[in-house]
Amino acid sequence: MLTLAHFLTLGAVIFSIGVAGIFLNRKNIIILLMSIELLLLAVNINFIAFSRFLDNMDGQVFVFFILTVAAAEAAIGLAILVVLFRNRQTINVEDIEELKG
Amino acid sequence: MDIKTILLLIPLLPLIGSAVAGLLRNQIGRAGAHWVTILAVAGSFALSAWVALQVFTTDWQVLNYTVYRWAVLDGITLEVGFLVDSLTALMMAVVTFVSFMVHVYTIGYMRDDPGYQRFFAYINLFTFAMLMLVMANNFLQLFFGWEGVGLVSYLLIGFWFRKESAIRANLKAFLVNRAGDFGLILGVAAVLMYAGSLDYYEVFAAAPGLAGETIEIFGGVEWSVMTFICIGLFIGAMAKSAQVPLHVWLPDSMEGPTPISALIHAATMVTAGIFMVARMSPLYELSTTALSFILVIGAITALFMGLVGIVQNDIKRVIAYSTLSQLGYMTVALGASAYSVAIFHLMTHAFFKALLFLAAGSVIIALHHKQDMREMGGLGRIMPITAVTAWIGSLALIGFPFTAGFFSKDLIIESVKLSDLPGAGFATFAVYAGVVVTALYTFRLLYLTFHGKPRTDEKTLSHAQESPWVVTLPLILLAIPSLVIGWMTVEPLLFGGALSDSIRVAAEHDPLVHIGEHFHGATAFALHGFMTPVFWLAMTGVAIATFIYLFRPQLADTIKGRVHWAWSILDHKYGFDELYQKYIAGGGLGLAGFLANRGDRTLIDGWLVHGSARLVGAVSLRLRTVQTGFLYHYAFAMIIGLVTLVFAFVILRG
Amino acid sequence: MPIIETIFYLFSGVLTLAALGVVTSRNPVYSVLLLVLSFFSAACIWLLLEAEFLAIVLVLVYVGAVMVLFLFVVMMLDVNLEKLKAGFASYLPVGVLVALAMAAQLFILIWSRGMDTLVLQNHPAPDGSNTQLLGEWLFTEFLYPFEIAGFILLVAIVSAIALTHRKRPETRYQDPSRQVRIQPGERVRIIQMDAEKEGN
Amino acid sequence: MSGLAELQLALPEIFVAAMACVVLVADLFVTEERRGLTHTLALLTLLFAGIITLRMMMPAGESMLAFSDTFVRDRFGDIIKLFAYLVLIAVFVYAKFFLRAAGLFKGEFYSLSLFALLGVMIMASAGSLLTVYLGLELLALSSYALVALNRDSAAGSEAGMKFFILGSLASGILLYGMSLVYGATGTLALGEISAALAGGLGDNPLLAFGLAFLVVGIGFKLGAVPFHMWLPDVYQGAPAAVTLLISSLPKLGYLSLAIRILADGMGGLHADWQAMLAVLAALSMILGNVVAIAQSNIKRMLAYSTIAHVGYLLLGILAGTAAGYAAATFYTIVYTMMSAGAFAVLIALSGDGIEAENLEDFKGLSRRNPWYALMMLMIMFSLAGIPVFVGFFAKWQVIAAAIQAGHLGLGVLAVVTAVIGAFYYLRVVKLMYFDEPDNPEPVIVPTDFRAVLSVNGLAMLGLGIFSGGLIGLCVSAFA
Amino acid sequence: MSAFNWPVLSLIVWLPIFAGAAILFFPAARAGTAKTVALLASAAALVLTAVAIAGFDTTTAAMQFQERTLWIGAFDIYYHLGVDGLSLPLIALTALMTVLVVIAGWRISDRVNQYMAAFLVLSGLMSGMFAALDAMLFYVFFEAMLVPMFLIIGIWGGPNRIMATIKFFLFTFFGSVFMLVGLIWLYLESGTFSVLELHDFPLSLTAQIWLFLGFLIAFAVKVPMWPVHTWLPDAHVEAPTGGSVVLAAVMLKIGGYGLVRFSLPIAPDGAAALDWLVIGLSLIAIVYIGFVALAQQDMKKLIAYSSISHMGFATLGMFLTFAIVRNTGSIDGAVLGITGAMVQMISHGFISGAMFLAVGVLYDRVHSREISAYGGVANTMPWFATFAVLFFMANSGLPGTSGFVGEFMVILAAFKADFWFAFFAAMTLILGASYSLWLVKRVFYGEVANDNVAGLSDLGTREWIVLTVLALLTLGLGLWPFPLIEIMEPSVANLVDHITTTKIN
Repeated sequence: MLTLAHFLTLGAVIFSIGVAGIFLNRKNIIILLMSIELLLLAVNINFIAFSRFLDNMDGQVFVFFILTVAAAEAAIGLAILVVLFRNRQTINVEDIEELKG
Repeated sequence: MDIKTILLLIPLLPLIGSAVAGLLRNQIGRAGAHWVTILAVAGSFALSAWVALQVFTTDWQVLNYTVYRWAVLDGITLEVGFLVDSLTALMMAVVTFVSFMVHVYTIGYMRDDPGYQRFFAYINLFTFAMLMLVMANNFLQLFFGWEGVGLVSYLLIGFWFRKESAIRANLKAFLVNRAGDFGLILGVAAVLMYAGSLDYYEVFAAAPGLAGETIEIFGGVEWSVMTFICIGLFIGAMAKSAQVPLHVWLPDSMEGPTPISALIHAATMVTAGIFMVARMSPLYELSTTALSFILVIGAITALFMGLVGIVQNDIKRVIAYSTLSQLGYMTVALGASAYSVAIFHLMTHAFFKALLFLAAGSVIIALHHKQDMREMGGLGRIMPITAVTAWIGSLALIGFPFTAGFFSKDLIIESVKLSDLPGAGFATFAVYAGVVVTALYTFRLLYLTFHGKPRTDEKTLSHAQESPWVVTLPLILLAIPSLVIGWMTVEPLLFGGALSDSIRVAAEHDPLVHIGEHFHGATAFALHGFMTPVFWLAMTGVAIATFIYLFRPQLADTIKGRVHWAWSILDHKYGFDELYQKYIAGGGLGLAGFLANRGDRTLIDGWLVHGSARLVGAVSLRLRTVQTGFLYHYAFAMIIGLVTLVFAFVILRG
Repeated sequence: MPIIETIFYLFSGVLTLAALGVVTSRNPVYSVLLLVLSFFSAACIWLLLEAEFLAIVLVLVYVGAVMVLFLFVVMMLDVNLEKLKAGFASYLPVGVLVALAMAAQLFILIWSRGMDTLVLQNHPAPDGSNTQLLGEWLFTEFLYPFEIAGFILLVAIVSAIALTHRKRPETRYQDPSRQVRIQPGERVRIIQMDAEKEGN
Repeated sequence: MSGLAELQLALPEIFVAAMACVVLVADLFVTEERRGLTHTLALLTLLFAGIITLRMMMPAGESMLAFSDTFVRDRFGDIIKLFAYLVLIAVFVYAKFFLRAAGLFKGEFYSLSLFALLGVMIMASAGSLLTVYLGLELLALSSYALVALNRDSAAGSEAGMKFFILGSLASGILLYGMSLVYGATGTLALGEISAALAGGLGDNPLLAFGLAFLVVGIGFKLGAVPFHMWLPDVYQGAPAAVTLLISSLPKLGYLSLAIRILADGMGGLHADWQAMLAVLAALSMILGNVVAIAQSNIKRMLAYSTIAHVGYLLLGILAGTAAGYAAATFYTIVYTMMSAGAFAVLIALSGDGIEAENLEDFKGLSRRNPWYALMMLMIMFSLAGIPVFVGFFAKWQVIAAAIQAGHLGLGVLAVVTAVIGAFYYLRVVKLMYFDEPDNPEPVIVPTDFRAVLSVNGLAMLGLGIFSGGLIGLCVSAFA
Repeated sequence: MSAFNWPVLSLIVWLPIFAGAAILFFPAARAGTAKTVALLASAAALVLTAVAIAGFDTTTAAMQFQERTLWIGAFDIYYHLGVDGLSLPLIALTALMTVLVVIAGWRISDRVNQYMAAFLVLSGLMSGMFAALDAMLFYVFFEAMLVPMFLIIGIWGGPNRIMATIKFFLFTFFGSVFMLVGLIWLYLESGTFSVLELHDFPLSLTAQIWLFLGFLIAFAVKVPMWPVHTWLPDAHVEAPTGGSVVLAAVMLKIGGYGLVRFSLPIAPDGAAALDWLVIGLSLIAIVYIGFVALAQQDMKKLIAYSSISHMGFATLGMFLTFAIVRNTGSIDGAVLGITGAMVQMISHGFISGAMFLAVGVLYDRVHSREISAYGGVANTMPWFATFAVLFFMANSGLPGTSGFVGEFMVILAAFKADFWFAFFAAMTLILGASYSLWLVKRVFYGEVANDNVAGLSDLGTREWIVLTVLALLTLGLGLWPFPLIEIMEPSVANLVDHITTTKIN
């Protein structure tokens, strides 16, 4: 039988994968953007699971907003990515280290 | 004019004079300067003389009063005040008289010196400071005068400040005196702590009660408070009155102009220590330890400094060492509780030693500031007055009967014989031996300077002549008292109890009581003087001197060759100077350098202060490399932070 | 209810693997597609949790719009795939460890604190559909946030345009402000040119 | 409460939002050279927003909920808003000069800034986790875009990218935390959350976890160590005008974020987050001050100084007392002014296009323009926390708060690091006053710029000498 | 209980500050006016202090001319001014030195307005610091004065000025922050910043010890005491003459004043428990620093070290009380010690100020502070030499000069506490004389050393005025300290009573 824990675990796993994706990937920034999508997905799973088990709609509403924001985020992120690529001709994470110290 | 105004004028006149001569030196010119100052000091001499007359001839009530309050706090009143009793009156008279003489003499001696006005300003200032010292009725003012005369002595020794030797000498003099003041001020502090006041009379009143008190300095060792106070004060006196081992400054002080040597370094300032101890007799009487300490120190000075005098060639240095030796005699007298005798000798010595110095000065003028006796000789014919007065001074110095020196010195020896303090034996031997030595160097000086063949080069000799009246007059005026003052004053002063209102001696060991029993008037005493061993000892000295320096001049060198070791010891003045130069001064500077460079600059500033600054800088450079610029490092740091937070504050707390 | 569990385990398995694939794949295109897959499976799981509307939205809006945008960008930036061979941080082991540590912490939280007692059982169907409920909530309770969300999207638009939109000289475009401020004189320009000569 | 009344409560937000759109649209119809219009319009917006907010300022101690508790009006929010307008006015005036010179004088800057302001305002009066989140994102997204605003600058876009990735990661973490909190309490409204905590939910592990995630999110936004690493790069990479903006305005928003979530929502878990914040504060004060010393780029140096100052203001928050929150508020307000002023002088130095960003550029400023040098001097001493300048009063309040909360050690650490920090502020003064200029030509800026800068600089002194008023205001926010 | 119904203290504090601010706005061309205004303002402040002294009631230890208005309501911090016998003389000293410094700075040519402004502001802040009766107000003045000093050294200083001034700033700032923590803690405990209320606020021994240490760091750096003194020589060497003068004459006194106004009365038992520490450090300062001074080749460094050594007397005198009580069982001598310390501070103000001015006179002509660069100056500058000898003699504690009074009293008191205290303290008689007079010998006496010296011209009018004023004060205070002591005595006695009664609740 399924318990809240199962769903939370799933969320936790996805979240961890997303996080790991961000700090383990050294090459492609697009992958980082996707990892962020994974993070948000994990959060959504949590919210929905809770809202189901608490029988409370707020969680789903929150997810709705998260999706909205995520879309906006993606748009801006990709825009910045494009600008970056235009300036640097690369989206290689390793090449983006001019600012440091 | 009421008495207080007079007493106030006595020190103030010289002060004003010095201010005028010093600050307006360019306005009033040379003549103006010496007129102002001489009138000032003459005035204060006249007044002091009048006061002395009052004190000794009328039934004078001791005058002890406050001039103004210096500070009042913590239940203590620190004030400037005068204590006028016989001792003060005597000192005032002596000081102002000698000072007066020296002022006059200076006109001639410094005739063509650019610092003419400055010089008069200084000696006037000195007179003021010295008077403040002797008239003080409390320790604060004593200390003020004490350092004041020290200051002027410093300025005057370095009067010719272009001369390296002079400015070395004055620095040395001041520092050595400071070493003494170190003891003095501790003594004063002890006085305040135990007597609760700095006023002489209050302290004297409290003193007997303190006899039992002890003070612990090193763990366990208990000192009698009186001994501590007395020795502390005496250390001050040792520096001022140039007692071994703090005597080293006095011979060097001869770098100053001769009038100064006469006034400060023979007649007045150097006797301040003697005066102070005499003034404190009520305290010293309570500590035999201190007295025998004084006795021994004095004896050492009296004998050994005299010996050094024998080998000196600089005419002024010979006199300087004789001064040391004479001061030793006074100190011995103090040690033997014969305070009044010490004062008596102080007075007589003031006259004949000033006389000798001024005579020497007169010679020096004649030879255009040559001071080496080996280049003199035979001057007696050229400058008779100087020669005669010098002879008088010398006789007084060796204590030839009827001269001033005879009475004082003879009585010192008598008192020492009577003393039963530890060290008295040695002291007795020293004072006897001292007599021979004194005679020896004194006549050596006379012969080398005034008799025998002239050893001066022709040119100088041709210009040599008797000094002007401003120089000779003081010589004559000083010669008179050098002859008669002892004979005149010995009886009233010592046995008439003229000083009894200021000097207290515990009856049981007052030598004068015993001496007084055999004393039948000055003349008798003097006549008896021809029979005493002292006289014959002196004569022996004279004889030796005559034989060697008058008849067999070359013999001196052969003797020098024979006992060269002894000679060089004396010539090195027992190595005191080398010792101090090498270890005290050198060591001090070495330590200073070490502390400044190693301690301050390297350790504290270099390592601690700048070191910590450098550390921060290094850490900063190291830390900034953490900011690699790589996104994944940043993210990684965040996640690590998150994990740690969770672990530390959630998991661990359960 | 074994069927539900099977569904759950199936889709969560797919989701997990797909997610892993997203972050590990060498080719961004694959990553995008795998991300799409993971969204699908997530949507299915949401259905299990009776969030039908959100599930649909996830597929329609997200997969339909956002993912396409991703794909578009991936294609547009003709990135040299050779250079982007997915390499991993030199501290891979440590990194993985940290990631696992975080996961572990979460598991501890989830499994040790009695959340495994809340069993998922079907409860009386709520009145009205999930969509309707959500809609009501959005426009009553959450009106204010809803408006804000609108502004967030506006910001996204503005910034996306501000950042990427360039005026290319070769492309023709209208400038309303200049059109408005046009002067008659500027519309026609009469130029003087001498007639051409015959024959040549 | 009737809908209209609710709308009235949100009037400032509504006004700003509407005007933001107006500015956005209006800008389309003005040409490059007439862009001053947009500028003026934006300034007027802020002016009127200020008037509105002042007119309906909440009295101390009162608060009103609206939109079913997603929105809360209270004095704290109003104060934050007021100073947000104030700072933004200054920012606009300063920025205009720079943007013109750098050829970035676009309408987007103004509209995005206004949206950022809106985000700040929303956070300042957020009544639920949801509104907090949305306000945060509104602010964050606008800032991402602004940082990358200069499309031709590699540094700008790199900064934007880093900012974006890390920022999203942070909000992901924040969201995860919110989800856990929601799971534990079953509500999003902050009021209900604290009620639930008071109701003895305190020991629920979900909360503790959620709290940790929330703190990380907040820490990142504020730029507390070890979540600070985006900050120096972004400050350096962004155009000076944008750095000026993101170094001042958002801090007010993030303060509200922290206060709303930690104080209003999770107040019941004070003990837990106090401990966490203590660690962050200590690390921030140390690292910020120490690393700033090694910087030669002034934007980076100021970034690290920001990190240090975040450490100090955390002292105020972690105290968890009204006095502490007031101190933190005071500190933030003052800090935004100081930071704005500092960047303003930096902008003044960077004439036509070439951006001055090295410390060396300050050489001999006192010769080139004594007045600006004096202003910068006051700002620097204020940042260093030297008395009579307002920065000192900010510092001692937060330190007092920390000590009162029993963190004497933190107090001592704070003052010691303050001494270390003083060094690099002094270095700026040294460059301005003790060194000779490399290029002696005078610094010339427009009148409005000069006026605002003068006010800004003198405020360091004035607010210091008469600090009573502002302190009283901040205290009243938590009465 | 103010003797006047007008705010004399506020005027003394703010008049120079506003004048300074005004001067800043003068065009650089109007330097002449700036100087005049500066002179008038500082003179006015001096006159005001004179008025205050005239109206001062010497029979009471209570605070006088008090002014009190709320400043920061939220923490009931007050703008509270007032003076007693301890602070009034120091305020007078400040005002006087400012006038002299303004006169001495007449020849400054670079950024004259800012120079004058800096000094005026500085003097206002220092007076305010001495007059402040609210701890926070005190701290504000205490810190704020670093700013003008920082600029003075940094802008008009010598070649190595930047290191020196930053060192000075950070060093003093570092010290004072611990005091800030202490004050905040006190406030949280007692709920007040009023110094007078804090004096009577009971505290546990541990608390007092920690407080005492906190305050001690702050004031020890300012005094400065060994081993936190190394900023002073650098600062002095690099500072312009005026800066050195203010630094030595007034700023160092702030530390001493802080000790008697804060450390002793607020934490008497702590002080009693730790007096060995302060006394030890003071004795080290007197002896160790005395030796260090002996080794200096730079005149200003030498004077700086001598300042440290002399301030050692001040700190020694302040902390003798407890030892005296322990040793003799009575408080006789405690007043002597503290009064001596205060007098020493005033006198050191005159003397060190004068000595730095003297060095300035030479520096202006030869542009070297190295002792070896001089020799035989007395030949070419007789009058100047006269002054110099006077001041250096005073520095070595010659009776009849102010330098003697304080040292004498402190030594007398020290003897009551412990023979060895007096012993080491008295070593200054020798050390002080050594380094002072050795300098005189090397610089002023001897043959004319080089052409620079040969070309020296004697004092100009302004130099005459400044040095004469100081000479008269030095002698006056030395020959008749009575009036000064009369002002101090009640406050000191009151202080002694206060600190000898325990505060432990």
